Amino acid sequence: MTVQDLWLLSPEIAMTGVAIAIVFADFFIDNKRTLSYMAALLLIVPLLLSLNLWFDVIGDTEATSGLFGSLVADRFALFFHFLLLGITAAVITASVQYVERLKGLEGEFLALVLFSVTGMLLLVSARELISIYVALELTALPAAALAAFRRDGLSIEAGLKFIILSAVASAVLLYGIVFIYGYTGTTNLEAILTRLGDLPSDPGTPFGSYAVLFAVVMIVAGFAFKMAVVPWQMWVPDVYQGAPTPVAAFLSTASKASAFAVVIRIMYTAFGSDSLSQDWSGLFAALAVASMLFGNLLALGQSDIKRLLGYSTIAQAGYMLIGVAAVAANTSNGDPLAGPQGTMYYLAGYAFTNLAVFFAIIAISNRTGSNEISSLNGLSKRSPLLAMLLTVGVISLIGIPPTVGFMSKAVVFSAAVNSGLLWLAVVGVVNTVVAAFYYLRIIRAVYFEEAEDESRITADAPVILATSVAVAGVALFGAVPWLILRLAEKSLDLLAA
Amino acid sequence: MTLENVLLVSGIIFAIGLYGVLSRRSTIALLMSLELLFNAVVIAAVAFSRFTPSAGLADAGAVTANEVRAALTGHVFAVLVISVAAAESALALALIFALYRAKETVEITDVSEMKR
Amino acid sequence: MNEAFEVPTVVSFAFWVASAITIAAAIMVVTVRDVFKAAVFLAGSFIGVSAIFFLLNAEFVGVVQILVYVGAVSILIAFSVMMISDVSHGSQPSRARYASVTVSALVLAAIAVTVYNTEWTLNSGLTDPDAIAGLSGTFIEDEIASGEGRVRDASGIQASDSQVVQTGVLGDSTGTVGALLVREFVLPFETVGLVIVAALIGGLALMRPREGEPDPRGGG
Amino acid sequence: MFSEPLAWLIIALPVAAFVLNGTAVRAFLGPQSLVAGWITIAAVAGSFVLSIFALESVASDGATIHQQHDWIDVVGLHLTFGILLDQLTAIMFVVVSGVSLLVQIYSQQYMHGDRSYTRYYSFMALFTAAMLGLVSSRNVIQLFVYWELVGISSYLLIGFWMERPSAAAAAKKAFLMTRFGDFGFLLAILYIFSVNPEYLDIPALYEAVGAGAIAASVATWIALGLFMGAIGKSAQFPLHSWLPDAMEGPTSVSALIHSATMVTAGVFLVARFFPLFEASNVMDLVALIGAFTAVFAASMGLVANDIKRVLAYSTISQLGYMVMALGIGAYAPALFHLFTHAFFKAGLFLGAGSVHHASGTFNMRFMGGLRKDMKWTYWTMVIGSLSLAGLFPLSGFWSKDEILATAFERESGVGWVVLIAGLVAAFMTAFYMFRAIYMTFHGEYRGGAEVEAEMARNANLPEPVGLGHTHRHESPWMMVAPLIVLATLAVVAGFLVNPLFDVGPINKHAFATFVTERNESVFSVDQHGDVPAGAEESHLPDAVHAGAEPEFNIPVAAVSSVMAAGGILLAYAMYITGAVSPVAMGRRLSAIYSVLLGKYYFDELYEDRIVVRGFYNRLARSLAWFDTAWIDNVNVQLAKLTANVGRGLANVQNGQAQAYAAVMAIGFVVVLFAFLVWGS
Repeated sequence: MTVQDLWLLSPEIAMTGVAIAIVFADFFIDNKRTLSYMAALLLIVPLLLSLNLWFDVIGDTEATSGLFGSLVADRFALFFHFLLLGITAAVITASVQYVERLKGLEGEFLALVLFSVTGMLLLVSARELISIYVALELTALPAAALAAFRRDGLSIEAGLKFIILSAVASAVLLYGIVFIYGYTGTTNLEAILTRLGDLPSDPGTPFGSYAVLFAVVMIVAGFAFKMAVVPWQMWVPDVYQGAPTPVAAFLSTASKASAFAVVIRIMYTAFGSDSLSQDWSGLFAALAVASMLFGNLLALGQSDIKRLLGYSTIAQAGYMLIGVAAVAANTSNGDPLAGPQGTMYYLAGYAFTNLAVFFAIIAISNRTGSNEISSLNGLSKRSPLLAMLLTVGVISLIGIPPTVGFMSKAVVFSAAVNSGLLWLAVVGVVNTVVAAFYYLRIIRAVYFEEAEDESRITADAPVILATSVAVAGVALFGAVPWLILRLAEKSLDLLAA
Repeated sequence: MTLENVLLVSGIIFAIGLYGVLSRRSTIALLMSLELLFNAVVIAAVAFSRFTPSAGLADAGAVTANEVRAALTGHVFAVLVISVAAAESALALALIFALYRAKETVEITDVSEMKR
Repeated sequence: MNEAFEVPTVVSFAFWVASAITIAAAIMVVTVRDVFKAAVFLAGSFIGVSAIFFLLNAEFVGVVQILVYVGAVSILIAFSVMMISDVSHGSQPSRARYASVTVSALVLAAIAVTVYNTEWTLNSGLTDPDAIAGLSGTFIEDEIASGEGRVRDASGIQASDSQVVQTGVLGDSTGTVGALLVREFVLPFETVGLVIVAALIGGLALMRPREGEPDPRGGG
Repeated sequence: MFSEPLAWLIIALPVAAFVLNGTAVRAFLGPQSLVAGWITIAAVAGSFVLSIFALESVASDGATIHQQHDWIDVVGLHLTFGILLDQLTAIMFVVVSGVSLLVQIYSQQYMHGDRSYTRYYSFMALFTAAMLGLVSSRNVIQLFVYWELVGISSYLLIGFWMERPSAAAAAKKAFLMTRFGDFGFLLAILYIFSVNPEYLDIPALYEAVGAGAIAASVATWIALGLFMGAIGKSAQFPLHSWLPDAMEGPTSVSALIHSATMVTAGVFLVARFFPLFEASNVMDLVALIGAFTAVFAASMGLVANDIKRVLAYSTISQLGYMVMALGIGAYAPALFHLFTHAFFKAGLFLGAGSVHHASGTFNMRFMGGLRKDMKWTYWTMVIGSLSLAGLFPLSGFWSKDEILATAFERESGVGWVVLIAGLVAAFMTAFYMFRAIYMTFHGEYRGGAEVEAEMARNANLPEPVGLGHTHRHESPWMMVAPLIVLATLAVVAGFLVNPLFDVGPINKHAFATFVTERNESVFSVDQHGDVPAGAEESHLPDAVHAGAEPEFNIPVAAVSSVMAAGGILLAYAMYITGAVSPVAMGRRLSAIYSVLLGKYYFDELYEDRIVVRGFYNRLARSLAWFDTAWIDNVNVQLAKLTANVGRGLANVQNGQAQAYAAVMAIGFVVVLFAFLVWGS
């Protein structure tokens, strides 16, 4: 390990430091609100270190890798560093009130969130399959504990379901990794690409060989669990419903983003050759269709808003997968990275959107104590501000312009059209029409239903702040999409090189 | 003992573990089945280490230290997987205890309040 | 297959015995009604697996397997079974057996199809006696153990390193694995430490009683 | 030349009013601040003045296409936006901002005292801004953005009185049904994108169509998708049923929706892509859908008792007129009808609101005799109705006649269908409008909201929501003044099209000459916005050129006038004198008479006597039944089907973790074997 390695690893190291610092600060700080603010503010350190690396990387023609190739601090990783740290800061800010009510477990809650984020940072930076697996576990185990954190029946059920199913997914993923290792003799993503090029490939078999086919499907299945993609999405609605709302918000944005990041990295690095990408493009297209249909159809009948958002996140994962499926191999004139670029923009936009919705719900359920859609009835009178913020978020989820939800769909669909997947874009459009039905129920409850309890809802200032920031992002990045798209474009130019 | 046979043994243990995960009612027994899944993975990793070192080994007459390292990656993999699985089972046990305290049951079938 | 690389008959026989024991124990783990007995069979199965590791020249992994699984995990599970009193005698029989068998059989079929249809790059073409010794025997001679660190490039494979030399320091595969753990795989190795810490914090937080539980259905 | 910042300002002013009202006014001055109204009025007035300048500039200098700006410019995706200010845009600018301005002034009084006054005005400003943006968009995606904004703001306005469940249901229905149409629009955009992303720029698309670069089959598919969007927004069959329900919003909102914004967006869309439609094979379909809608909706207007519903069916029917006109290539007449219709329909709606203000109800069964108390409202509504019925020399006559004359000249099958549909619809329109006038303003006063509420109580029905105060008097001048302006416009606007002779500065066919100029100027502009030296030849078919405008066709005009007059007379005979043909109406005569004397008899009249026997009602009722039982039902059933499929799927989600694990494992195996079976 050299100084250079430490430097490349500095955001993750700092993140670990923050987590441990919070564990210890918990002993000394009695005002737990301060502790939350401290955790949110300390995120500046890894953020600054990531920024520093970003400016270091700009101008380099080759990815900056370290630790014997197991780590890479390229712009792709750093893009997700920014996103993940931003999400974390927002989630911690929004859950200040929730943390205060934990009574004795405040430090643990924050530390677990921070450990999970450390895992995500490692996940998006790792370029070696064993590291990726371990980092994945570092994100999953704290998440399972967090899901059970309310410690009532529903919450424990959520945690238990999450950890059991996550373990199954891990085992599947591991089997895939082992087969790749066995077939190519390495776990380094770039080396896998080289090896696969050297090894003989059977044109009649998908992916050129049974072992690679098996491994790719298993690896995709393992990550699809985290991405909430059909048919590995089963845990999502239950865990979202049972877990504390801040945790559900965290899972639906950060966990999903990091899983997409690592899938894009693995697919474009290890299996990025033209012949292979043809094959997995079809796989992702099929999974995208299944996810959109399943998520949208099941969301229609939900009455619990968190459960509804759980199904919604499955459908949204389907839209994002359209971008992953839109690989250049299918086209003659398309840009090789338009698809992942669209997915990155979508992920960022979705993070803003979904956080806005979840935060608004946190603010409301802090007061009403219910997660039924009917608890939103008459919200426009009880709190016009929250009603407005929630509405903007939902409008973005539906995909109505000029929000980021519309623009990101437009970008992803256009990438699909460019890579010859017009049919996939059409399926996506059909689904946006179906989705309007159930999202509209939220707006309807907010504006058009009578409230049983007419008393005003006054939300805690931090929640309002976090929600407003998220809503501002929804509006800003919808109106000025190139801000993120340019960033994503820059991030990607090293990935496919 | 050929590579295929060892992998088959690994596959059989994987399938047995999966059967346990799908059918056992007791969460503790379910946890044991999960450990079988991980063990199957570890067997496969070690088997690959033993039988299929890197592709480079096959065509080059001489073997280099790096290639030996590549071959032993499977062992490293095995050790790390075992450690992570142990941590995972510890947390899962904690959850099972919490479940027992909250609901006086450890049957996975009783943990199905949330559905549809 | 290279003569020198062939697995001795004794080892092969031992492998089949160990596999049979492991599989039998594993089947007992997932079928026996008494969870405590299942825990005992699990330990047996772990021991069988570690035997397989030894037979595959993976001494280090075998030792870790015994330490972690047999020594820690099985005991932990056994204790849990004893602490949750009604588990050992009141365990319900397995359910949906036929469906589960079908699904498991399908997965096994998928694995088998893959395994037998893949042309694995076996080291049958290997001629270098040192390499064969390093991979199949107990000892390898390697510069890694001498502590001369070499920097590898991003791909990590085609590095500028020399051949295995006879004059190196003597070491078995354990040494090499150890060196790998703190060099090439230091990142996952350290991360595992974090995983354990996180699991510990999570487990403690879930187990610890807390004063005045928050409103159990408090939205939040 | 009208500069680009000014064009943006037209849109930006109402947006600023929206933001200002939504934030500062609401926060500091409260939800009932009168300031909100003045802010919106001032902003829309500013837009209107600028729109006049824009029109003047286009009239003198021709169309301007402003520079396109990069919106998204990354690898793989290049989107632009910009202002396309041609004759079509200029006219729409003036109509939208002008009608909106009058509606805003009217609302100052009409919405007075509403507890969400500020919210009303901020949404109205947004609605206006979205429509103004829509008509000036240069890029298809940009157009779609505004298109959806129009949809969402209309959703919020239709459901404005949220305490009524029916308002919420109506808003949802409007949103979802138009969204169904948007689905076609989106598909069309995707298809354009897949053909060539450059064509998303509308001038580039015109150029490509002109150069024949787009094959007829491609144009057909794109046009079909666009037309589907238009069907949804403009409430054409079979996506029309949201519009009558949309009456649940405040009447002033209805006035805006039905005249200048929202529903005209669909007609505008077809007009905007008219060259593409011309190049496609869907024109006949457009004509037939329009013709069918015109008759179908008019027939349902015959039996409606709610004055706003009568007007709503009338709107659908008139939109059908415009669509069928576009379908037979009558570009200028269709636009002219849109133009005139905006004035008299807005006037009629505002008049209905004024009546409501006095009587507290929209149900014509409880009105009557209001003529004496509300002279201004009465006369303006009569003028609007005459214009809508298409009587000489009001503006409705000229625009309707242009369409019918064009259809006559076509001498094709579709032309005849359109002509007959147009005549039938004209007859029905005249009848139901004057039925409405007579029921509302003539005869005895039948009690208004109080009686309605009492009857509802007696019948154990929920009480209708009224304004509460029902003193019969003329509305305040702020409400009457817009009525007068609109009535005046309904009279004089017709002279712009005047096919007979030059009137002062206004030439014969002035309107048609103006709108068809667009072709030369727009087509001759390359994609970068620079106007090249030599103007290209127009690519629109000859029929839409000014020179080929249909000459005034006296037989057609005479027949249509007779139809209209016949409708009025029939209504007069039925509702005033009761002296309809004794042979045909026989026993019903005395029935009507007694019914009109005993005002509470109306229920029976409708449910029993006339409905059972009346020949026109039988048709109308069955069509109305078809509408609710089939068209609406199909939508409901579709929604149910989706929900049921979802519920079926949900059985997998049974809460059992092990079932979930099984699904995961099976999913993996299925994917793997799917690969093995279907190969790569």
